[in-house]
Amino acid sequence: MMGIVDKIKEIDGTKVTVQRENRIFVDVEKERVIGTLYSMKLIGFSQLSVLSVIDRIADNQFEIFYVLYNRDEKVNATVRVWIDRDNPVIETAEKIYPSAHAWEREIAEMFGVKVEGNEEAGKPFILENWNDLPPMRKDFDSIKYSSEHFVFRHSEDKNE
Amino acid sequence: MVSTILIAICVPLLAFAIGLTFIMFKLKITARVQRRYGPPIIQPIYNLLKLLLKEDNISHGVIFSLGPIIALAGSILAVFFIPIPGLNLLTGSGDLIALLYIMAIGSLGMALGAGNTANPNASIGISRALTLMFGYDLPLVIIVISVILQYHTTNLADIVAAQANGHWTLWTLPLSAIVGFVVTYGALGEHPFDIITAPHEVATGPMVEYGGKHLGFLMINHMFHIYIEIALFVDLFLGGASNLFWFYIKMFGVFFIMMLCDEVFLRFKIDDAVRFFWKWPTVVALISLIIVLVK
Amino acid sequence: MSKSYELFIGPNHPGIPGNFSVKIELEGDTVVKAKGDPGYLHRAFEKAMEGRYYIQNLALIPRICVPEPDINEAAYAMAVEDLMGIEIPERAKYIRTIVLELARVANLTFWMGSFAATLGLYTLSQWSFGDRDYALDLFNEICGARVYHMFIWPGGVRRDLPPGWEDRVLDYVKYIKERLVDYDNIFFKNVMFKYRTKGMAVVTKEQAIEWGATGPILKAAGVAQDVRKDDPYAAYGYLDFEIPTLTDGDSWSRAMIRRMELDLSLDLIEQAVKKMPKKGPVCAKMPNPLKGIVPAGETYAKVESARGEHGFYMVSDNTGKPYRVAVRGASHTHMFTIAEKVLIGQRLADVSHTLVSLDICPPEFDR
Amino acid sequence: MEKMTQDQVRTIANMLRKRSLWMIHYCTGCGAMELPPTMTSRYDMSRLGLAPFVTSRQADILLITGYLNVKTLRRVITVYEQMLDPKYVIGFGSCALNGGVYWDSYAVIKQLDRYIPADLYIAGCMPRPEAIITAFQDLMDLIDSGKADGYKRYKRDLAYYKENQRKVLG
Repeated sequence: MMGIVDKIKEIDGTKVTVQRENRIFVDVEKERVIGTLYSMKLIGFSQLSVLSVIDRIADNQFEIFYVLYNRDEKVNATVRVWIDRDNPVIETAEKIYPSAHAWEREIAEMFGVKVEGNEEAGKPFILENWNDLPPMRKDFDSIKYSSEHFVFRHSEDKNE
Repeated sequence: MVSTILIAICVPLLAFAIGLTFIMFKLKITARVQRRYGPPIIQPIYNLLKLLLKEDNISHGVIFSLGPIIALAGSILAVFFIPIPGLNLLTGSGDLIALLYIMAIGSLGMALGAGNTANPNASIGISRALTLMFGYDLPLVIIVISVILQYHTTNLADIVAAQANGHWTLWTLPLSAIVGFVVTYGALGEHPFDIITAPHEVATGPMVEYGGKHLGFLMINHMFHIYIEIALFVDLFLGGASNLFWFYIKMFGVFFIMMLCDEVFLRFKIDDAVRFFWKWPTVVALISLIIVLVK
Repeated sequence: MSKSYELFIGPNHPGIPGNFSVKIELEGDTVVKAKGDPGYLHRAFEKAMEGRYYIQNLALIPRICVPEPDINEAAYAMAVEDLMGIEIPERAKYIRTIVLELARVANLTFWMGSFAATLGLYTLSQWSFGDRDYALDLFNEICGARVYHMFIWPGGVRRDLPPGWEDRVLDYVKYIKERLVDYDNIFFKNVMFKYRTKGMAVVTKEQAIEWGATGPILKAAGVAQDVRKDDPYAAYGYLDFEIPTLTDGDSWSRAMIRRMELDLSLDLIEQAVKKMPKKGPVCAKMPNPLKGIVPAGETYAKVESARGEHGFYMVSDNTGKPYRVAVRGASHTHMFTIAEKVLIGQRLADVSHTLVSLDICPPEFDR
Repeated sequence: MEKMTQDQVRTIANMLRKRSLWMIHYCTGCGAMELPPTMTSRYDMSRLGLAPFVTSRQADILLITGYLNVKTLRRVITVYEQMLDPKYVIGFGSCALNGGVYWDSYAVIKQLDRYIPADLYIAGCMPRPEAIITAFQDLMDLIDSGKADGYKRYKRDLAYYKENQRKVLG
């Protein structure tokens, strides 16, 4: 257990927090994220479980996290990177983890994050004909949108 | 003359009725094997009448509408070539070979109609149907030749007569009979040969665009089809019958065995099915043919 | 002129497991390109959860994955417990284990039925859907619902078991074991089943690891990875079991792995019922749910579903509502990374059973 | 005289229709999970003459099983328009009725009958097989008495439905 933490600490520019047994958090700078992921894969974190975004609207930042799993040490590590919310650009990780491809398509659609190097990111994935703010952002108001676009049923409503 | 017209009306009706009862039993047998109660026994009649009473009909052109009718016409024509005890009509010389040709009209009619839709599922279904026909026709032709050589006639009524007193072809040519069973089974399109309609692959294949009255005609055609295939098998190998009751019982026996097989098989792929038909049934049919020639 | 043509498998097609579409490009009868088209079941779960209290979210989470809802409840509860630092009572752990394994049995029997149906054997699907229903009756008894139970919640389980329920679970296990003999005879020992699936849709060990597969796909390729063993939750740490593996990684191995997992689940239920403390609390002391404030933090909780690793990444900001919840469904990777590659080169007749053998569950990735 | 015969034909036709209802195999939402148990050996809805069918051309009933996503709505309308008259729609579960637990979701429509005419609703999340079978029996009664006329309403009020559809689908 401690061995793997030391190995992660050896990677340049990482800040490691051990939350509890088997759960490690690794904070990196935006420029180093691909390099860190690559090094993490080399030390045995071979599976990407989740890749998604947290909208830190108070700090005007996006937090992108990659939950990785090391099969030999049975350890989950989360690589976290903060990027600017006004100009959200991140480099693709699909060369390192092929499964990142679909997750990146999802964050590109749901948060409007630009993924450099992923050809399909930005194309319609889950939504169809969407022309509002990316819906998972905190400043997108779901209730307002649905009351504008759909008609709620009230008790006095009659068919036609 | 009057009796001829009467027979001309009765024979298709009788064939239709027999096919209909088989469909009824099929639903019930399937349900019981699957540990269900099953639909009411006259469910197929409801289904058929409901389809014919549909208010709308969508057509993709004349040929699309004509397809089911051609198929149905071919099937009705084929019915006249099969001797029913007491009601022989078009059983002149050479009918067995003519029958083999006429039996293909059903599939071709369906292919013609479904080919007129732009739906790729329908096209794939047709190509599968014709490929499968290609597969089972080879052993079928070989066993028919061996039966013809055995009895020195192409007349089905004579073949039936020659098998009187229990001298069934099943006993004299057992190998051909086995192949005949497999081929009939394949022609009915039950598992594992339900490749044509395979809902999980091509969404009922040729029937994908058919609804309403057209689908009703195709269902009637299917009932005739069941009758023709099984009646041919009974006439060729089980000695026909002296009266209608025994004819029906023999057909039902064959159908019942087929239904039980239907419940336990998985589906073949189309190339596997053709390979299967061209391998064992063909080899066995050839052996049977050689036995006939040597005798 | 191009030789290939496009065909939609789904959304309205029996060969697709749920409301989902795969666009395939065929050359003759062979697939040259496959592309998943999700979103038909998108309900914006993650957005909706941000706007609801932790206790209200209980009503939402089981609806993320329809065939096996209990894994969502377990993963959600574990994430909240982790953030609040709560240890759940012993008896609750065992009850969770029994419920989760029973849900797995229900899911696997359902899967068997749909898999057999894609291969053309409708008899087994009729049998197994009927037998699965008796498991739903057991759920009905503990929570009053057949499909969405909302029984496992943060702190333990919602209420104690009704008297005699354990015995009825054991009766059900016995019944399923008797029925499995018939299933084996008609399907798993069927020569044609072997013929249709052996060597089809192979995911080798290297590919499975590279593409990030989990669950039966990985086990069928020869890697014994299972959250129940590697990171024990509920009462799995107290039970004695081995993870089944096979080596071929083809469609047949995946089906056989699921068959073995069914045996394993039945065995685990028996063990858990025997070892379960007969008395004791079933829920830890929890704060008032409407004022329940979860301390700020981030955590990742994962459980083993019948399809693979199912996880919840939860971020709280010291309020009554979660700040962000990300759901990891195993099918996400299995569809968009694995199925799209594995389908290439398959015949049209094999597309449907390949998708079901990878156990694609659309609500998991649409959310 | 001629009118009377027409009425009689319609009565007989409705009697036959209600005994043979084919349901399209389209799982639009999670309520579809309770359909396999209803179809198969334990509840066996084929006792009532119901059967699942594959394509829209062959089917009589369209079940909207649960919530309806906007992306799915587009397909559902196509499927509904492809079906041949007479056709019936059952809104299945509380989500089809009023959005259910997804009342605040941006992706789920809230009222099914603004887009396609529903003949019958089943309440509950999700409705149990018993409820589904009861609903089918109710639908049969409606068909028998000629009250299941959703397809006629759709033709009559096409402009209303089309406008609502356009508003959501853009």
